[in-house]
Amino acid sequence: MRRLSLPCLACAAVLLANCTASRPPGGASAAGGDPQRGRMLVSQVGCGACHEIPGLRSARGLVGPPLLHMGRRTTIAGVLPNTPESMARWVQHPQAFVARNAMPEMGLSEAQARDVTAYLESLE
Amino acid sequence: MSAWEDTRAPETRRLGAPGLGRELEEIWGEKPGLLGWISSVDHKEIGKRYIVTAFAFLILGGLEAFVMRLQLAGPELRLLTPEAYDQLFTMHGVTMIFLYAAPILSGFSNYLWPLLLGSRDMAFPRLNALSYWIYIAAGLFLYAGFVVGRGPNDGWFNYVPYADRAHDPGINIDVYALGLILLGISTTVGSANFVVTFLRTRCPGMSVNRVPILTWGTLTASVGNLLAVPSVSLAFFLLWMDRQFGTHFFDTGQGQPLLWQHLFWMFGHPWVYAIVLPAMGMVSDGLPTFCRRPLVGYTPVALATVTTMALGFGVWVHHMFATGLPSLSLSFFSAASIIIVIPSAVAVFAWTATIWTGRPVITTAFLFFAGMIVLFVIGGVSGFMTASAPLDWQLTDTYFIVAHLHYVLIGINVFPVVGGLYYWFPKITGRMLDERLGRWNFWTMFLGFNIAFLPMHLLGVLGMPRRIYTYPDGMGWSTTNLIVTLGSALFAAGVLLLLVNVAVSLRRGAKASDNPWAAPTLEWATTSPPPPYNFAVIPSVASRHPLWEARLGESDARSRLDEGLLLDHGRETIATTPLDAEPNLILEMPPDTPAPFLLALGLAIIFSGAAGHWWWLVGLGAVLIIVALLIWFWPNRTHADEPGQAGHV
Amino acid sequence: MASAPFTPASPMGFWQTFGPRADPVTALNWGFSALSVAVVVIVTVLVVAGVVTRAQRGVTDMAGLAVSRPPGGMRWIYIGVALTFVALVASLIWTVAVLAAVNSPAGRPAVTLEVTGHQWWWEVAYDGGPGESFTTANEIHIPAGAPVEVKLKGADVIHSFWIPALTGKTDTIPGRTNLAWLQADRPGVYRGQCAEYCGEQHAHMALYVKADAPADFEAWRQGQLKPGAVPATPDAIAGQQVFFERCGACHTVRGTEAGGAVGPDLTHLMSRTTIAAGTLPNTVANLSGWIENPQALKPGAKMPATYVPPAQLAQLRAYLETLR
Amino acid sequence: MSEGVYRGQPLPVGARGKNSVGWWGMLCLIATEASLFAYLLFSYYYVAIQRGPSWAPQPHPSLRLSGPNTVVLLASSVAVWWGEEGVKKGERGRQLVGLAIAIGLGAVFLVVQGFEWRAKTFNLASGSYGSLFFTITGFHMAHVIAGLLILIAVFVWSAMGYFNIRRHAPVSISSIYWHFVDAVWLAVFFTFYVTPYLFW
Repeated sequence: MRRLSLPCLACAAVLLANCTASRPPGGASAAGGDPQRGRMLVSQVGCGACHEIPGLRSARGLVGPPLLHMGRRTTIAGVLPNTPESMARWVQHPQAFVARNAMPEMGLSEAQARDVTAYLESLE
Repeated sequence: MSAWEDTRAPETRRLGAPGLGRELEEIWGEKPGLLGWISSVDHKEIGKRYIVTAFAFLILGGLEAFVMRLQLAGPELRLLTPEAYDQLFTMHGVTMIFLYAAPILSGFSNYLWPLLLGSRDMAFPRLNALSYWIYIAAGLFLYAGFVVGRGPNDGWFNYVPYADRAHDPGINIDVYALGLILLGISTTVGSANFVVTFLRTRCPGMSVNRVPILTWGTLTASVGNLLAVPSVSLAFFLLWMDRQFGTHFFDTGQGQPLLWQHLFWMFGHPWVYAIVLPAMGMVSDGLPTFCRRPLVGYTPVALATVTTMALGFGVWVHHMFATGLPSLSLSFFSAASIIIVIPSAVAVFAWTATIWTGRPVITTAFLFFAGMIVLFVIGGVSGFMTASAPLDWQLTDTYFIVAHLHYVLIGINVFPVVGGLYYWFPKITGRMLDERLGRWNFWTMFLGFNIAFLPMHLLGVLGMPRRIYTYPDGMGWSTTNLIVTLGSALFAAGVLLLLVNVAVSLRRGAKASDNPWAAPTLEWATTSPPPPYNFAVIPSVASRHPLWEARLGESDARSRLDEGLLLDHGRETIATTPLDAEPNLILEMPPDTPAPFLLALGLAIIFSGAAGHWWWLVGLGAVLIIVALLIWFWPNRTHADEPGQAGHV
Repeated sequence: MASAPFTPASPMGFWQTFGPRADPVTALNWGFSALSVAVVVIVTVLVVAGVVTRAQRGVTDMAGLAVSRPPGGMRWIYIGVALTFVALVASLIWTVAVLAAVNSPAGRPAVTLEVTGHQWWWEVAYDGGPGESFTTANEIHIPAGAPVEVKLKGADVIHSFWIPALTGKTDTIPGRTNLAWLQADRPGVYRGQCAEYCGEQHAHMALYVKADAPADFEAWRQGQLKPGAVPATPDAIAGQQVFFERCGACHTVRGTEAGGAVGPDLTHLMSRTTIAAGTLPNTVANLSGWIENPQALKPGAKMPATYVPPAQLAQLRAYLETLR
Repeated sequence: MSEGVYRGQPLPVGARGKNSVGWWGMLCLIATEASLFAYLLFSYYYVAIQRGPSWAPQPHPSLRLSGPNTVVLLASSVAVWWGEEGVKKGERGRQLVGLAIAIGLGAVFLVVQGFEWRAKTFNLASGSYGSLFFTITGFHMAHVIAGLLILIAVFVWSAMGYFNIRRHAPVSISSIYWHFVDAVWLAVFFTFYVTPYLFW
């Protein structure tokens, strides 16, 4: 029964909730952005509406792929190699690479895109 | 047994006479085996079952609460789905209010009343058993839905139109409606029993101004229940009709959604007093024992008990201040709700004066009773704040209310009950609870409770609504919620200590004497635990504290505990006049019988059939009920020998 | 926007309020709180001091303990109840005075609006007579410094309208109309939330009152009166067709064939700062995720997952972004 | 006050009229049932006031059947009382006749109520008036049926000679219940059949 497992789930969830805050390390990354600022941008822009993003409690979207292990993936959207440069370009102009795909143009600036990339690359 | 007689002058006997009690043991003892167990009508047996069952529900409700606290420990947690959360908070409320708070007091009162009143049993022992069996049937019925994920999910006050079939089509609400009607039968039957017991089966000399305050509390609660429970049973019946047969009582358009709220709170508010007044009575009786003096202000406290309930019937609208009522009505119900503080103040100052003018002995029971006074005042002042209509517009439906109602229900129910357990455990089991563990028990519960619930007032003022399964960050609620969750864990640990203490002491606790606290009232005049017949001879009393008369040097009051009526021609006790308690009848008490169990089983089957629309099951239950009633009312042969009596009615 | 608008330090708190409907109640709150804290402190001190000073220590067996009946206890009850009574009567008088003070606004309401609680969002209708009426959702604009009358209705179940900084709760009950009023003394954004349990997403049923300077309010009102924008780009034109097919049965865009009355009016969607009754900021990303699968973000919400194919989603977005 | 001391006088054994605990138990039952009907009638008046005069069906409910039927039910109460006085005087025949008349009149009441129900143009689910009318009168009829079953049981026990001049607690207990059921009808009758003429 689902309900019987609730207390166990509960304990697990609390443990998880407490360790998430320490996830993204500070400091600059290969992309030259700040992962902390990137994390804030990701939550402000609303990436979580479509993606499940580890470390962001409100990111529970089921539209796009989950961004689990984004730092270790080899391609972006199946078309770009997962390098900081291409990631920064992708989050700025996804429609330029794959026309009419579901991901909207975010209107991010160059610097913001680097921050977001830094955060995503930190998701080991 | 001797042949039936019309009148008799009962024998008077002195305690210590050889062979006294052996025959009574024979007459009153429980038969062995499962059949004997389900047939027992002994109030002590039923009282213990009530207490154990209610505690089991307390722990279930506590686990539900703890899971909710984990979900709310931080913003946007995803431990529970919204639907799971809704069922949890509803079942938590239903469990604590209906399956714990009232039954635990019924349990203590059932166990204690005949002992306090110097009687051998309640006035209607079989109704007593019936009330317990229906209670547990209703509890299982309500939980049956929850276990399969179809528990009630509209909060314990179940507002329509959300509870309509149109908005909540599952069986969830039907289970709740039928379960509460079933439980209402149990409450009604039990209440009638308390009222008649109070009026008729006190021992000679125990006039109404000499009964312990606990009996005033339970009597008041019972009268309140008799007058209030029909309202909620009716409301749920009408709702069930709306859902099943398309009637128009509460639906939008034809019906009146607000009618539900009126009916619910006309019941709900008196009910709140019904689940605290007996517990306040426990404090009024227990505290003086440890303060080594009689309660200050017996008469004002007894009157305050009754007054609280009487006023309690006139304040239901304060639960509905935000429904858009006219100003005049708001003023009136605010005034009534504010004035109801007065009788509570009487009790608080009576207890405080008892401490100050007494010489308290600090035991665990005393700590729980004294701690209760503080919690009572906190719950009281927050209630006073919500009594003011304009202020209630801000406070209602926030965590301020959650804090308030927990200070009332845990502070004024759970704390006295745990104190009562420490106080009466030796009488019930013959063993003492461990005092050292008891101190730990009190302080973890007291601190845990306050850490968990005091900050909720702040959450309320910061605007956190109740009954939300999650909340966004940035509202200023996150840290406080984490503290609340940690406090609730400490409180849970305190309750766990209590369970450990009970488990250990049951086996290895120090043996208790008949009167380990040197207490004043009649339950301490018999052995620990008491024999099945309670008293070998019926005592007669001449004061409020029959066991303290010598210590207080009261020469004019002479209760007689060592000599009294024998009454051994079958199960008998004495019935007395309602006010002065003069003996006027030898009351014949019924034998053990499985009829109450069968009747409750029949009712449970009928209600299950109604919930699932299995009408054949309803028929089966009805047959069972007829069989049970036949057993119940079958004319008594010994009486039939002599024309003129058709058994017990 | 030059600078961020004023918001209360605690978005939902009511220890500090910003309008004449709430301020007398806030004073009452502080007064009653002070009295309550005082009572709790006094009784706690009395109980603790009584226990500490009067306790018999070192008792191991109570059997031999003496019992006595010292006089003087009743005085506690007389004095205690008398003081309580005085405090209660004073509180009652204050309560009635506050009730009278907040019963109705000082002047005629500058705006009358009708707020309807839905599972789980707020419909807001401005009734200014023919040609002057429009409907929006979840965000109420009012002119600062003027009283506003609010007619409250319930569409399905009972909800409760509550803007802590401006007014206490009034229930929205199906089948009846309740009246409330509010007034914000200064421009700003004041958060509110449904306060009566109303089902699965009771937790996500926020609303915002935006008090504008009178000129700003009038500009906003004029904007809202206009019908939905006519799309100009090819993507937006295609998106409008998608909207008609996929969204129009439930949502309205005034001036178009989309006239559904189940969900919020989207004529000026992009003028609102949040979507889904305060659940998410109104960003293009959130809008995309929401349209595709609201159930992941607000489980139980009445809007189904649409699963619009990616290409159409991009067009739909292009159209929605024109609804300013 | 005698201070409750027992002085050795003989005491009656077992149930005895209004002294029996059963009598007091019945008073409790009546108190709670009376509350039930009070809440039912409250519901009626609440809806009536909220909905206004146009709510109840026109024309006002007819007194043609219900008026005489009220008299029938009251007469049955008198018969029960007359029979109870019989058993108190030790006249078993008079008691049986009284009970038989009461049972007969109660049955007549039920049948007439059946006709009254059938004549209605609305039903349980057609509107809130119909829901209230059929539920409240239905609750009352259920109580009449329960009362009749109790009276029949007492009749049988009386015929079998279980009661005598000193021992007849069940007779008194069932009588008071029957009087209660009749009194409730007066309140129901006043609510449905009289108030519309008075106030609307």
